[in-house]
Amino acid sequence: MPATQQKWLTASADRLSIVTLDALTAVYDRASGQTHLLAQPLPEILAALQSGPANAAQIAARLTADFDIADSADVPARVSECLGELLAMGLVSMR
Amino acid sequence: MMVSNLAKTREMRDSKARVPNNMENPMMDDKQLTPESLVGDSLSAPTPGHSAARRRVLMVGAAGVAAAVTVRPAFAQTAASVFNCEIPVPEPVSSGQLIALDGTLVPAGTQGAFPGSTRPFTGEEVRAALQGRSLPGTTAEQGSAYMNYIRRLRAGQSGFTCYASIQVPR
Amino acid sequence: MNAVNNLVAALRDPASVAALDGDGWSGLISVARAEVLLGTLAHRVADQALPPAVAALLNAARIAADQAQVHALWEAEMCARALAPLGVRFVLLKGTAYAAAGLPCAAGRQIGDLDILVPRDRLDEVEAALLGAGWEWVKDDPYDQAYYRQHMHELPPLIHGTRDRMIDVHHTILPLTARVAPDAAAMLADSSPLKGGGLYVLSPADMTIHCAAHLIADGDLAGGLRNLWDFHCLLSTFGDDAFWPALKQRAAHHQLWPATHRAARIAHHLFGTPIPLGWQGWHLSDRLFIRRLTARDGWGRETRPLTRLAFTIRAHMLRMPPLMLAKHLWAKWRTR
Amino acid sequence: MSHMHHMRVGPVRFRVASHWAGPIAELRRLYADYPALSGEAATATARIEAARPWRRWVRPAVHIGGDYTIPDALPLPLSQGLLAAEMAMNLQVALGWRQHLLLHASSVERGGRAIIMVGASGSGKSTLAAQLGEGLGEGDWRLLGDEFAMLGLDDGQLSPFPRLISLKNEAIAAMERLVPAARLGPAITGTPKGTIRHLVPRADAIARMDERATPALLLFPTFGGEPGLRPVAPSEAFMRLTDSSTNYVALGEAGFAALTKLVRDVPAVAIGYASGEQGMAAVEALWADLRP
Repeated sequence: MPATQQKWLTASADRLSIVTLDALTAVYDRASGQTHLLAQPLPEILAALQSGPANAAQIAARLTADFDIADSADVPARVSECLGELLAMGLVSMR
Repeated sequence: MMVSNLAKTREMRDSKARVPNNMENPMMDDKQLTPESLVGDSLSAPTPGHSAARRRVLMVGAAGVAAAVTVRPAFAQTAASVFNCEIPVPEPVSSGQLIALDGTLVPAGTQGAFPGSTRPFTGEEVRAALQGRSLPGTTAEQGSAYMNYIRRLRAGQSGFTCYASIQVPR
Repeated sequence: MNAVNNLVAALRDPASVAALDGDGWSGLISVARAEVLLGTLAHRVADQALPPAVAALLNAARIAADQAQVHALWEAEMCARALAPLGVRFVLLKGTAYAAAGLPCAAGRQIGDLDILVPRDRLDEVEAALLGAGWEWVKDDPYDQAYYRQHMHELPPLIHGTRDRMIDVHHTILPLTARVAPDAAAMLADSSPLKGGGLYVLSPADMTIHCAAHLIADGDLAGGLRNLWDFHCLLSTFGDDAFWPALKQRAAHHQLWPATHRAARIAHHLFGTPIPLGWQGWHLSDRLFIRRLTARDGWGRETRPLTRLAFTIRAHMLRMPPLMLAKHLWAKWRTR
Repeated sequence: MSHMHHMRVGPVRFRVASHWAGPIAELRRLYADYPALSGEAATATARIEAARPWRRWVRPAVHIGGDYTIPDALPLPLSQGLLAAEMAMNLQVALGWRQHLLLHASSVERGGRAIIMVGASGSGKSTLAAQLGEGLGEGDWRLLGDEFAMLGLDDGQLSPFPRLISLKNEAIAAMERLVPAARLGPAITGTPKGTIRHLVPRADAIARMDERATPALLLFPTFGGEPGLRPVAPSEAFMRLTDSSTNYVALGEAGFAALTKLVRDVPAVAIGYASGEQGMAAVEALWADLRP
């Protein structure tokens, strides 16, 4: 698990083509040529990073400001975990 | 039958049209994420019913649950059947015999031969093995005996159709 | 003219395709596919007047080749991220290097595996980092593993578990058993970074020499037309008054001047590659190489079985001394 | 090579060559009504040749090849030469075609709008399309294709690709009673998929092979499955279609754009059915229910 104070940044918006299908979002990454299907909260995390690099706690704060989180007490921990998944796909990187 | 099914379709289609962006996150109790687990449950997931709320609801999901799947190349014409079919090694009628390194069936007690696999291999495992990976749960020599057995399959033997269907390169 | 000669002519002089009729095009397309040069051909003749069905086919081939390069470059990027913590310099080789450096020979070129060169004394760390980042052995067979480690110029091939792409990690550019021993350390030392990232490519001379070594001094020349086209493009891109003597000197240092010189003569002959006057001329055996490189019929099938067999035997002899070869073939035969 | 036939099927211009006269003669008979290339270039070359040189004469074994080849494929006996030729042609399209998004699907058209049927082999999609294309249903359907649906990358239109239909096992007898022998290939027994008999599509499918259609319904049929209907979410349809496409990844963003548009624009339904009649009735009912 990456350190919690680690800052994350996402791919620039023009690198990704994002199509909301239903509960899932299809993302085409022009840099990797890969297609990903993302469930909540991954598209929301990518969107939250558009306003600038942030660590997991800051991302959690941005999400909590925009949404009612319905199912988790420890949002930063879950966000960290999701960032790991996005990192493996190359959709976010660590600074 | 048709009438009731059609009614059901209409109802489902309408409900699909109503599905809001805050549709509940797919529930998965398995770390392994498959297209089916990702989307199958989402169909039956109940729609949260708080229309009065202005703020959107976000489900971040439980710890350890994967939330993404990446599309991989699927080259087989019969892509779907590849993932479903199975190849027993050896076929049930030959159980009790051993498999020699060259894939032939030999009597029990033969030196250097291996007992059959306790479970059939899936088309996907065999396809991966054809590309050079090892068959799961086998040693190198055992795996190569099993693969030689599979290569020798002929029409009519169990597993042949499956083997034939994965004969398309990725 | 036969189909493979049509392919050579089309690459050399794109306007030559104006003379092709339907059958000529059918053969050209099949041969270009067989030699994995369809994307290259598509880029090369993009500005020519083409029959509509051919234009549509080649247009799609161009887009697909460009997309394949996106995948190849992404794999290089993923490798860079996996190796970043080591701080080791790794150098891209072959197709991925051409594409990353934006060289003309990359246009439409098919790229298969990711080939990288790393310092031999960092090989274990690189191996561990890749295995830790999702790559897996393609062959677990202990003989193959031992064989690669003792005699080859690369690790046994690795494949990424979820991206299904192979990587070849080289520590030099020819097998350790080969008769010539290029100076891999000098190649690494003279490699240069590409702008915008931690990716390195070989110096122009070393890149050219490696291409010639890959074509002439290693392997049986199967698919060699594509390597020769790479070589032609590299010479056409880098060739100037300062480059030629530097190339010759550097090739001699790597014990690869004969291979480089031969590749230059053949490229000059087939593709009209500009090379210094003093390098031109003709060796009797060059003819055999050309016969091997053009051994295809209008259906894309391999022809000239005896020539091909001769080059297969030659490839084995280049790679290892006879006794060792016999042992190797025996070991492979037993585990067949 | 000594024997050869060429023909156009939709956008694909084939040339097929063989060492043997037999399979080519069968192709020539079955593809007689398809346009010849008449001096045009072939864009796909299929070859069916001897697996080893002596296998031309001794226990003849047919290797499936062409521009794209399967290295590890089992050769077929010469008695299955027509099947080998058809497989070789399919292989060229599956691995070489880049001008459309290819879906392993059958498709039918009515009034300019099309149903795309996707499923594993054995799902009955092929038989269902063949039955509709033969006019056995209520409506006047035209067969677009049995093996591949070709989706336009720019406009999302479906290009017909009316190859021979390969009828399998139980589907054969039913069709033999309905169509003249001239439209049927030889019964090929002992293949990996049982007995196969090829059917030439109805004349309208061939004559109108350049008339494209707009996708209107995505259908995921399961023959012998629990009878009934289940709407399929766009994301599930998307995943299943990428899984049944041989060139989705190779096409990059153009494929992504075409496929996301398809699953967003077109409703998708999974159906289970126990008989051909039930399947066709389900299709007709769904079709009637679609608002144009």
